[in-house]
Order: sequence, then structure tokens, then C-alpha cells
Amino acid sequence: MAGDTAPHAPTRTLEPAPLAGAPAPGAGGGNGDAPAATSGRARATRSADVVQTRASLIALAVLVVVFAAISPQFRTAGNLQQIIDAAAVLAVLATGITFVLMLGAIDLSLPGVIGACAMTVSLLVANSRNTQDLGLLGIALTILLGAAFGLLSGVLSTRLRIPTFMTTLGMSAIGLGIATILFAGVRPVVLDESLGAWASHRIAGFTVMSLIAVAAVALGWAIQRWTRIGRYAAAIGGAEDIVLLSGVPVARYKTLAFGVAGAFYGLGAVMLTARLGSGVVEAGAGTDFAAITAAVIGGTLLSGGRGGVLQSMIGVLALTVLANGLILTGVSPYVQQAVQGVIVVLAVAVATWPVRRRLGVVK
Amino acid sequence: MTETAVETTGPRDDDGPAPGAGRRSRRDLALLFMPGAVLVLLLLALSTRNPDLLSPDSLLAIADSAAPLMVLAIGVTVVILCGGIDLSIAALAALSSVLFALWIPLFGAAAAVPVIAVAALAGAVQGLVHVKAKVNSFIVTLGGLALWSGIALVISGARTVPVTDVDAIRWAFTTVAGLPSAVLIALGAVVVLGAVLRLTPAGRWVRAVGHAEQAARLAGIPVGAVKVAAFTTSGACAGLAGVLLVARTFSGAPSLGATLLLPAVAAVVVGGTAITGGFGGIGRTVIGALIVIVLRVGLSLIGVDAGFESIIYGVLIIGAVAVTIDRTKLDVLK
Amino acid sequence: MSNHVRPAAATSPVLAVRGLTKRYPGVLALDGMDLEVRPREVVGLIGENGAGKSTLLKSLVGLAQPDSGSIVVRGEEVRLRGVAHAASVGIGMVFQEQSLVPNITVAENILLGAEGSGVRGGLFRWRRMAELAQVQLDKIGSTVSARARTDSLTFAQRQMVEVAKVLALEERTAHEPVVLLDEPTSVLEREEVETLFAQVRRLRERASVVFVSHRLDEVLEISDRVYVLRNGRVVAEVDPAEVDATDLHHLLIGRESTGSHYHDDAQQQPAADVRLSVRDLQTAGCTQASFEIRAGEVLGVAGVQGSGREELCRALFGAVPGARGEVLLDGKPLRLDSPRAAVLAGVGYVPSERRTEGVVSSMSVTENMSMAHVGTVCRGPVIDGRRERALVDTWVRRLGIRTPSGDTAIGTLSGGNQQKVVLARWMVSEQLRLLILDHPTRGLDVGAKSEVYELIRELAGSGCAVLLLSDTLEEALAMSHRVLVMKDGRITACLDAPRGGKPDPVAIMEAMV
Amino acid sequence: GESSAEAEGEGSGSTGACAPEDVTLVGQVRNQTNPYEAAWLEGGDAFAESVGLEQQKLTYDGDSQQQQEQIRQVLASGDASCTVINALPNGDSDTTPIVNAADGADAWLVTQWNKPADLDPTAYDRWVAHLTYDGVESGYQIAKALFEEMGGSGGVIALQGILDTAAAQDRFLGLQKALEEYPDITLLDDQTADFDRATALEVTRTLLTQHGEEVGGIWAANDDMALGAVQALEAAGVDGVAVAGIDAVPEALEAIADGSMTATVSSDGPWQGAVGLAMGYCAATGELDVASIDAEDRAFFAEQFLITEDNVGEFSDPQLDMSEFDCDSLFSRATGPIAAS
Ligand SMILES: Nc1ncnc2c1ncn2[C@@H]1O[C@H](COP(=O)(O)OP(=O)(O)OP(=O)(O)O)[C@@H](O)[C@H]1O
Ligand SMILES: Nc1ncnc2c1ncn2[C@@H]1O[C@H](COP(=O)(O)OP(=O)(O)OP(=O)(O)O)[C@@H](O)[C@H]1O
Ligand SMILES: [Mg+2]
Ligand SMILES: [Mg+2]
Repeated sequence: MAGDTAPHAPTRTLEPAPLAGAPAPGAGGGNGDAPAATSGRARATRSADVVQTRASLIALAVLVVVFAAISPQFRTAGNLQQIIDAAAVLAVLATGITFVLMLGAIDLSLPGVIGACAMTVSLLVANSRNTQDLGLLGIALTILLGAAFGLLSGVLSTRLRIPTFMTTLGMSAIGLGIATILFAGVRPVVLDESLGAWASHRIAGFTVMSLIAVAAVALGWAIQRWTRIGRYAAAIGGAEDIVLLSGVPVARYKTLAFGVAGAFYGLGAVMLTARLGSGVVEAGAGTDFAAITAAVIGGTLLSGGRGGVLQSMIGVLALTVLANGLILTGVSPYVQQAVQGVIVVLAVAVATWPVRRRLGVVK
Repeated sequence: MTETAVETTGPRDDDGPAPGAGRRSRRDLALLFMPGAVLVLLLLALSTRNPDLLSPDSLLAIADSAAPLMVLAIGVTVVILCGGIDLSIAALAALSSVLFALWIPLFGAAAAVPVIAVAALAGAVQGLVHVKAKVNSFIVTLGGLALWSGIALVISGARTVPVTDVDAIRWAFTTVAGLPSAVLIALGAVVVLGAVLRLTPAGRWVRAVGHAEQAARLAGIPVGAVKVAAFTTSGACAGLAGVLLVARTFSGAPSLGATLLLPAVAAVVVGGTAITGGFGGIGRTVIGALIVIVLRVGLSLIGVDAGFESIIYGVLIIGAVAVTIDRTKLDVLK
Repeated sequence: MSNHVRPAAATSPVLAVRGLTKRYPGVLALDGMDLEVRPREVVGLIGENGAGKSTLLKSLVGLAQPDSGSIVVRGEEVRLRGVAHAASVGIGMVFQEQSLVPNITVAENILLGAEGSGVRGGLFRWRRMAELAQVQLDKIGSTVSARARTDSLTFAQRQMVEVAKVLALEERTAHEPVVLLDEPTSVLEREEVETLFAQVRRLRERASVVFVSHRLDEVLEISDRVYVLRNGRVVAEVDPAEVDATDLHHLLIGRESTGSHYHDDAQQQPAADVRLSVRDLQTAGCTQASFEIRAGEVLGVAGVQGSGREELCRALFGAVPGARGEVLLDGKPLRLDSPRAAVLAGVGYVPSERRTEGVVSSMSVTENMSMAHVGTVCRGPVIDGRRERALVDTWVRRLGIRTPSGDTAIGTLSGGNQQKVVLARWMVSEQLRLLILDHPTRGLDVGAKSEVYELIRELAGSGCAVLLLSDTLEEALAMSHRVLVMKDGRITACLDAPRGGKPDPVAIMEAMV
Repeated sequence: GESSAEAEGEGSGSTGACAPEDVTLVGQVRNQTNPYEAAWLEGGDAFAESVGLEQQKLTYDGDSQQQQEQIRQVLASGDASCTVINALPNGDSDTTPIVNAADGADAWLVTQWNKPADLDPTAYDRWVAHLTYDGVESGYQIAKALFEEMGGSGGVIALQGILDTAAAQDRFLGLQKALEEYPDITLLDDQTADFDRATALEVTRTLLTQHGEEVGGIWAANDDMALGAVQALEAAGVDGVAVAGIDAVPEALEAIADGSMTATVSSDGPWQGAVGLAMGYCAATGELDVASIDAEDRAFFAEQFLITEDNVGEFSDPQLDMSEFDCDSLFSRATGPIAAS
């Protein structure tokens, strides 16, 4: 038979094996979309993981380079600050939603939760509507409220066994309802100076809010890396049935992951309120899709178990740079949205193109 | 070993003594009719606050209101069945409404045909990108959402495009034998799509791809083609929905119907179709769309404040799903 | 070989099952099962597909709730609520590689849900985690790094991690654990089986083991006592020292094994015309493969894990992206880029991974069977329900598939029956010209295996070419007319294996490694 | 008036004959989550109370489909000939179906803000009136106030509303008109911020980086965006940039009072909420003969008020003057017919 004397044997470990391979139960749910698990296939998936993150980074870099080349304003230090400041809220929200996406679940509750939390915080700190002046305590209570919303989403999803798409969609409506009731026709203007300073006071050129966001992201990353909530969320997203078989109370940890996410949304709502200067019911409109898109662009997949807080941050920066750059390069407002949509798809497509064959099932 | 997994992910059997075969199928039957029962219960409950809701006129108005949503929802059902998601439907419907309004002077009533064809093509493009570049359908269609609304904005000059020749769209808003024609058109779409999915191999292919794409591929099912076809169908349905919207507002607009996305997906889920794919069907979505519409309009008519209305909507929609979905069909809950 | 030194018969059992009954819709899976497991012994469990072995094991870890009967652990009756509960009384199960989470580290997997001092104050202490996991890995002498990501391990390595994970039970209970192994060897090569058996013997020093396998010789080799199950009941309890495989076979299927297992006498001479001709097939894992198969010929492919034989087969079916080469089926070029094209050209493929690649488990037997060639039951574009039912009934009867009805979800059938449905999926087509079988008898009981062999013979007899990747070398030799041997992605030999003149396995082994 | 009104009256004339207690009052706005529309509904409530009725409040979340569904359902429940609807159509395209539905059900209708140019209330018996504000005028007025504040020279940036709305387009036209009169003012950039506060904040910050010192003023198509811009200026630590908006939401009034905003324009939401119901109520009870209303008043621009530092005190606590809703003084705020564009 053909050439027994190959100059060198196939390098079995150097290159990741293609899809075909040894027996491989996608360990996860019945849909077979869980990460494949043979050595060959697994190595492929994992390297696809790495490649995807790297590709997102490259896409971000390309965006930066292109905009910098076209627009002199884009290159300024002031604009860098602006981008960081603009990314702050989305960064916090995306950190939160990453915990949910890691589970393989989805969260559409942001508009409602943020609306309710924004109204709550603006009514708890010194404001134009009532005589409350809880200051930091008010902010803490708001974050707790966000966490409570998250926990409720989690409890409803896991105990009633309802798809998270639906529970969180319903939760969004409930949150908006609560926000509307709290609003009662008059917008509470935030008079609390320290909260106001979040948006206006600068330290080393960055707003307080940006620094808080950095801290929050770091905290999110730490939770993901060092706590059961974070680690189990990844494991559950990787193979929920197996985690269950190992005796882990999956429902509890899913719920807690939603709770953590909710706390971040609560913080995000406080930041938005600080920025807007008053309690706005619709403060969270559109943040659900923005946060999910950011996370997914960064390589946190909707199927769960892949990505993470830091990856999501790549997406946050990419989206912010894109919005900023399109304005600075003078793209007509009429087509900005369309251009943004195309670039997002292109960026993801180009990023995955080299590994598309190894990706297996893509939903 | 292979079996181990099958068994462990199989139906949960923790509900006490073994149900006999008979009881089991009764349960299935109950689940089958649950969405319908929820719909009836909701109507009855709402009518205690507003008895007019049950009048024939009112019921017909509900059906009429539901028509565009229903058409959108059955389209996205096909995509969801094969495991994906289509977020572009509402934007595509808006674009279609603009195209329809612009093309009526050229083609008259027949403008609906090229409009639906263009929408189907748009769906197919998204499907191809998803299949060929292996980009998550969520992202592809999210990009689509932005792109189609951008195009609609540009070709309409960011304005509402009025329909000058109302006769050209009369077919879509008259009544036939006492029934609004929009309802009949929607039902026609339901019947055609339902028949294709039930009677031809297409339905199985879609479900097989949704349940176990790899197994489907290795059984020789043209997985890529099935997915592209699903997105094409979804696009075509969005096109038809756009046409129905024009017949409702006598104009096309770049934001017309853009708010129907989440209600449409909610209709699919409330009907009992698994959001993870594989299980469910068109008929369920029809009931789901009606439930969503009853919730949307019914609640605003029983006279509670906007805040409470929203809360009740949230609670009821979660409650509706809680009783309509068949949990044994969801291996892992996402 | 174990020397079958029985522990004192008087020792009270660690685990006893009394009158256990479990009913599924249309099936009595357990029918008053009685058995016991004593301290430090290996209990073999054999039975046909669907005899209730897995159901029993699942009941023992709280994954299935029996309808009646009792489970007694160390003299105390328990009602197991779930895996965690079972673990707390010292019962653990190896679900094979199925039960490792791919995207986390080995240490996390081993300690999953029971991190102990690996988590302090709610925070993971990664160094401690690694140490704790290493203790378990050391027990079985595994060299795997506790910090490695699980999906970077090889198949055999993961199996070891699996065992280490179950052994971690010891740390959590005051008692010696009972370890349940459900068909752990069905996907292993002989070498790996040896490693596993070494672990099991070591395990017996400190635990009891229940071992399920369809390979009777293995059961005889490792067990101290063997229960034979049939229809949810124990029909015999035997001492491995006193029986041989033939006796077990007899007990198992209730009748004498008919002649040769492999139906050697049914092997016919293949036709002269070349059915499939492969020139320079090239993929990432398999280089310059060239060979031919004649109509009616069974071509075996032998090779160790990673030899590329699976990739070769998948490439022929169009399931390996980027495969190149000149492949002619009956003289016509075969596209290598789509399974669909292969199916339309008359090629069939039975993947080794039944659960994720073979069946769509929540769809019905009928739908699974007619999936590939649904055209044969269509009238125009519409599926003809009556014709389809008739076809399925025919094949259910012909292959003796045990299913409550054609509408049953295939996932609830036993593995053997699922496999038969997958085979039928290809056999329904009149135009089947080449069938690629990847480990077709994996997980099948001896009876079912024999039936599958008969089917393969029949298929070949009718002129279909068969490419066969076997579980064992013995199987490959017995079933094939010729055997290709692969190593490191290359074909290293091609041996004739005519009836009565089968080559020496040793020669093949040499070409393999 | 056009004769078509009389000609088409078939049985259901243009004069109502409903007993006051049989009238159903329906007020429909986008949502109750912003001060302007909340005030609108309160005005409606006040009017309803003054005639011993209750207003049914509908909100549709800025969702055209939901608005249509609600209208259809309100009209489908039984006899609608004594139903009065005061609606804020979501967009131009939504007015036609609302009008047709009301016409088909013989309900009394008043619409505000949005209407396609070729749709004329005089062609209908029971579409009492359409009232709106001259967007060109409001855009122009605040632009002038803004430019004056800037001393007649410098650079401005414009924040547009949702691009496909007439309001956004007209107001922007007004800005351009003012720009022609002030040659020393340059429009540095215009971007859309979707009438949204958070978006306006981001866009403004980006534009500030781009144009830096050049920015002397920010023209916003509504107050929400203006307030977002104010917030952005504060965050960027920029002083001395004038900001103007439209709508006179309470926060904007406060901002004008404390000097962080220059001007806004009030349309008087409570009055809008009340007057629409009042028109329908008078028509339904027969006190107002729709056919006899001056054609110029069937589709009119209502009076709007430029608010600056000088007069902000008068607007900070708006009170409804109930005498404005007597059936014979309903059109007192009309400033002229809607110019066909
Ligand atoms: N979840 C389930 N739902 C319905 N029937 C089931 C389920 N699990 C098992 N069964 C049925 O119970 C019977 C016993 O199955 P079990 O899996 O215990 O057999 P087994 O001895 O393990 O077979 P194999 O050797 O093929 O693994 C079979 O007929 C099977 O079809
Ligand atoms: N690009 C590559 N470079 C080097 N080696 C590769 C490459 N791609 C695949 N391989 C190796 O080739 C082997 C192909 O494995 P395959 O599963 O086909 O083996 P097999 O002989 O079928 O095993 P088994 O008999 O157990 O099924 C894999 O082990 C993989 O590591
Ligand atoms: Mg292999
Ligand atoms: Mg079994």
C-alpha cells in the first residue's frame, strides 16, 4: 500500500484534529450542541475558543486602526477617555449578563430591572421628589433590588422549569411596571452630590464612574474565577446534565448566577442614573440586546460554557469604538445603524472564518 | 455507555408511581390542548372585568389584530424549530412595508409578490451567512435587524410612504363572509406552512436538525439547505406580515411593526414550542399569538393603571408558559 | 486473571436489592429484581439489551425511582433521592466519559460538587484543589495533570479521571464505596481494557464494584460473581470459575448459541466488479489512502485508536471537511463534501457514536428509520403514512426490533434496538451500494451482535459492499474478506481473509503498532 | 368647510345626541413613563372629572401595532357612537387606520401631533379635529433664543429626534431657517439621538471630543435630549455652552431656572389632554356641531410658548383653566391651519 516510509509521521498533537474523530458524546443536552468531547474534537473546540477570542481582539484592533487613520479626532487622548467613559455602563451590564450566558441561558430582563432600579435609586438618594437621603445605603439597596430581580428570574426559571427567555421577558415587563408606578408622573431629579459626581468628577482623567466600572468588571472576573457561582456557571453551561449527575444543586447555582447578574444590572442602573441626573423609566431600553451583542462578539457564546467576563469586555469595547468611530468619521446618521449591523456580522464572520469548519454545530 | 446518557437524559421519572401507558398519553393530550385552554381561560378572566370582550365583534377584532403577529410568529417558528433564532423578522416586515408602499404605483396589488420575494431573499441571505460562515444565528439576524431597518430608512427617505391607490390593497383589509380578510390570509399561510411541515419530509428534517444536527447530517439530511430554507420561510412570512401591516395603516414606514419582534417570539414560546429547537409546531404558535394579543389588548381594556398593567402582563405571560410547555421535551432547560 | 478468592460467604452484603420493580410506559424494565453486593467483591452483571441492567444501576444512584421493592444499604433500607444522596451513602456510578464536564479542569471535575477544603470562605483555592485531585489521581496511578482542561485529554485519560472521580467518594463517606460501572469497556481498545481492569482490581482492595458488560470473556475475567439478567429479573447467579463463555451465552439468551457467532459459513465470494475505488484520499488525519472494495465484499479496517481509520470512513461519507482524493463509486466520482451527496449516491454510514450521531433520540422509531430514504415512502412530495408504517413494520419484524410501537421515541429503546433501527435506516433503500459501519456492535448483547453479523452477511450476499470498523480484531477478521491495516494515518497492510484461511492476528497487530 | 362633510353624512350625522352620562372618554398616549404624557393624561382626568366622567387611559408603549389593537378593541366592544377618543398617534402612518376605525364605528375622534398631510378631517363627520404644533416654528424659536444667548456667533451641534418622524424633520427645518438668519453661526454637526436622553448623552460626549472648543451651543429636538446634553457637558466639565430643547418638561424648566438651559417650548400637555376630550365630548353631546366648525380649525396649529429665563416662573406650576374647555372656546388657542407641506 501507499508509502509506508513517510518522511515524518503525522504530527498528532501539533495540530488540532478536525471534526471527525473518536467517539464523542457532546456531553451536554440532547441537542448535541454542547462542546464536543473527544480528544480530537475537544482540542478543536478549545482552540476554536482561543482563536475566537484572539479574532475578536484583532477585529477590535482593526476597528481602532481604521478609525484612527480616517479621523484625527479619534486619535486624541480625550476621545480615549470618552470611549472608556461611554463603555462604562455597558461594561458593567455585560459583566452581569456574561454569568447568565455562561449558563447557556439568556436574559432579556435588563430594560425592566434597570428601569425599576433607576427609579429606586433616584428616590432613595437625595432627590427632588421626596425627603429620602440614604446616600450610599440607597445605592446598596438598589444593587440588592437588582439582585432580587435576578434571583426571582432564576427561581422562576429553575423551579417552574420555564425557558429563561420567557421568564426574563416577563420579568422585564414586571420591572417596567414597578418603575412606572414609582415614577408617578414626575421624574425624580437626583440631588445627591456624591452620586452626581460619579459622572462629572474625574480622577486621572477618567470619571469616577469609569473607575467604578473597572472595579466592577474586576470583581465580576474574580467571582467568575474564584467562586462556586462562577465556576459552576461555566460547568453548567458546559454540560448541565453532568453537573447534575455530580450531585451539584444546579438549580441553586443557576439562580445565584442570575442573582449576581441582577446585582450588576442594579449597579448599571445606578450608573445610568448618575449619568442622566434623574430617574428615567426607560433608562434600560435596548441594553438587553446591546449587552448580549457585546458578550457574543467577545466570544461568550449563547450556547453556554464558553467565554467569560474579560472576553465580553472585548465586545463592549468593540461596540463602543464602533459607535464612536462612526460618528467621528462622519457616517450619515441615516445609515449608521445599518453600517453598524453589517460590521458586527462581518467582524464575527471574519473572526470565525478560519475556524468555521471546526466549530461543529452552530445554532 | 452510549445508552447511559440516553437514559439519563430521558424523560424524568420522578413523578411517583409509574404512569401507565394510558395515563401517559392523557398527559400528552392535556399538554396538547393546554395552550388553547389557557387562551379560553384568559378570555373568560378578562371578560369578568370587561364583558364586551367576548362579543363576536370583539373576538373578530382580536383575531384581526393577531394576523400580522401570527404570520411573523409562524415564520420564526420554523427557524426556532431547527434550533436557531431570527431577530430580523420585525425589521424585515418594516422594510417590506416600505417596499410595498413604494411599489404599489408600479405593480398595483401584485406588488405583494415581489415584496415577499425580496423578503424571502433577505431571509435566505441571512441563512446562507449563518450556514456558510458559521456565525451564530442570533448575531447574523441581529445584524440583519440593523441592516434592514437602515435600508428601510434610506429608501423611504426616513418618511412614512403613503399608499395612494387604496384599492390595490383592499384585498388585505376587507371582510369575506364576515371574516376579516387579513385573518383569512394569515390562516391561509398557517395552513400552507402547517401542511408542508406535517405532510412532507420538511417537517421532520426541521425537527431532526433542531434536535440533533449532527445525527441529521449523518443521516443524509441536507442540513444546510434545511436551515437556509427555514430562514427563507421566515423572511417570506415577514414580507407577508409587512404587506398586512400596510393594509392596516395605508402606508409603509421604516419603523412599522418593529416592535413585534419580542411578542412574536413570545407567541412561539407561549404556544409551547421549545426555544432550544426540535419540538413544537405551527398550530401551537397560532394559539400562542392569540394568547399574546389577548394579553396585550385585553389588559389595557380592563382599566388598570399602566404600571400594574405591565406587571400583570409579565406575571401572566410567565404563568401561561409555565402551563403550556411540555417539560419532558426539553432535555436541558436553557 | 483474578483468582476468585471469595470473601467469607457470611459477610453481610453492603448493598441488597429486594423485589425491585420499575415500569416504563409499555415496558416492565425491572420485574422484582433481587440481588446483593458484598464487601470487596466485583459483581458482574450480564443480560441482553433491555434486560434492565442500566435501569437497575440508575435506581441505585437515585436517578430512577423504583415503583416497588427496596434498596438496602448496609442493612438499612434507603429511598435514594438522587446522585448526591446516593454518594452520601457511598454509592457512585461511572457514566463513562459522559460524566466529565469538558470546559473545566480535571481537578474541578474530580471534586465537582464536593470541593471540601478546595473551597474556603466561598473562594476556590486552586492549589489546594489540584492537591486534592492529585490524591485521587495518584490512587490509580494516573499521570494526568489536575490543572489540565478536561477536553484536552485523550479518551483513555478521561476514563481514568472518571474512575478517580468515583474514588473520591471514599473521602466523603465513612464506608467503603460501591462503584457501579455501566459498560465501561464497550468503547475501549484491549490495551485500555487492561488498564481499566488493573484499576478495578485495585479498587477491590477498598470497595465493591458492579460491572456491566456485553463482553462475556471480560465479565468472566474480572468478576467474583455474575448475575444473569433477563426481562428485568435475575435468572441465574454463577461463579465465573465454574462456567465458560458458552455457558453464559446459553444462560443469557435462553437458547444454545447457533453454530458460529460470526456466521462464517454464510460468507460468500464477492463479485468481480469494483464497487468503490479510492485513490490518494487525503485528510488531516489520514494520508494517501488507496484501496478498492468489490461488490459483495466486506472490507475490515484495523488499527489502534488514532490510526485514522475512523476519519477515513467519515471522509468517504463526506463528513470530513477538506477531504480530497479520487473516489469512484461504480465508476462514477463520489463527492467528498457532503453526506447528503453520499446518501444519494447509495452510501450508508452507521456512526459509532449512536447517541449524538446515530439517532435523533426524541424522535420516533419510525421517523428515525425512514430518515435517510424518506423518498421511498413518499407519494409525490407527501409522506404516505400507510406505506411508511408498512415499511417500518416490515423491518421491525425482520430485524426483531423490540419497541412498544413505531411511535415510541427511539431514545427510550435499549442500545441494541436503537442500533438495529439505524441499520434498517440504510437497508430500506434498494439502492444501497456501500455501507460503512463504524463499530456497529458497540454496546450490543451477544444475541444482538450475532443478529447484526447475520445482517452484514446478508447485505454482502445481496451485493452491497461493506466497510467495517470493528470493535475487536477478532470481529474484523471473522467478518471480512480482506482487512486493511492502518497506522498513524496510513494504510500499512492489506491482508486477505478468506473463509477458512483467516490470517494470524499477531501479524496484523504488528502492522498496527 | 368642504361640502363633503354634509354630503357623506348618512344617518350618523355630525351632531351627536348622547346623554352626557353615556359618553365614554378615552385618552391614548404612548406611555406614562415620561412627564409630558403623564401630564397629558392628568389633564384628561381633570376634564373628565369636571363633567362627572372618568377617562379610560390607554398607553401603548410607543408600539404602533399595540395602538391599533387597542383602538380596534375599544371600538369593537359594543356601540361606539358615544365614545370619544383623544389619541396621540404613534406616527403619521398610524393616523389613517385610527381615523378609519373610528369612522367605521361612528366614534368621535380628536388626534394630535401626527397626521399624513393628505388626510383631512373635513372629509369625515366625526373626526372632530386634528391639532398639532408648528414644528418648524418651535425649532426656529429655540434656535433663535439659542443663537441670541451665544451672542449671534459660534458653532452649534444639533441633536435630531427619531429621523422618520415629522416632528424631528420639521423642528430641524426650523433650525435651518434660523441658521440662514444668523450667518455667523455654523452648524458643526447633526446626529440623531432618537429623542432619547441616554443616547443624547453619548452622542454629545462624542461630538464634544470631535469639535471641542468650537461648540458654543447645542440645539436639541426635545428636552430629554437637551437634558442628556446638559449632563454630558457637566460630565465633560465644559462650561458656557448654551442648550435648548422643546417640550417644557419639569426638569427642563428647572434647568432653565438655574441657567443650565437656555430655552424650551411648551405645548402644554395638560391642555392637550383635556381639550381633545372636550372637543369630542361637546360634539357627542350635541353642543358642538362638527360640520359647522370652521375648516381652518379642523386641522390647526395650536399656540405654543417659548420659555426662557425671563418667563420660566409662569410655567413651573401649570394650572388648567377650565373655562378654556367650554364648548364655545375650544379653538381659542388655534393659531392657524396646518400648512399643506
Ligand atoms: N426512560 C425510559 N423511558 C422508557 N423506557 C425506558 C426508559 N429507560 C429504559 N427503558 C426501557 O426499559 C427497558 C430496560 O432498559 P435498560 O436500559 O435497563 O436495559 P439494559 O439492560 O441496560 O440494556 P442495554 O444492554 O442495551 O444497555 C428497556 O426495554 C428500555 O426500553
Ligand atoms: N491534523 C492532524 N495532525 C495530526 N494528527 C491528526 C490530525 N487530525 C487528526 N489527527 C489524528 O488522527 C487520528 C484520527 O483518529 P480516528 O478517530 O480516525 O482514529 P481511529 O483509528 O478511527 O480510532 P478508533 O479505532 O478508536 O475509532 C486522531 O487521533 C487525531 O489525533
Ligand atoms: Mg476512533
Ligand atoms: Mg444499558
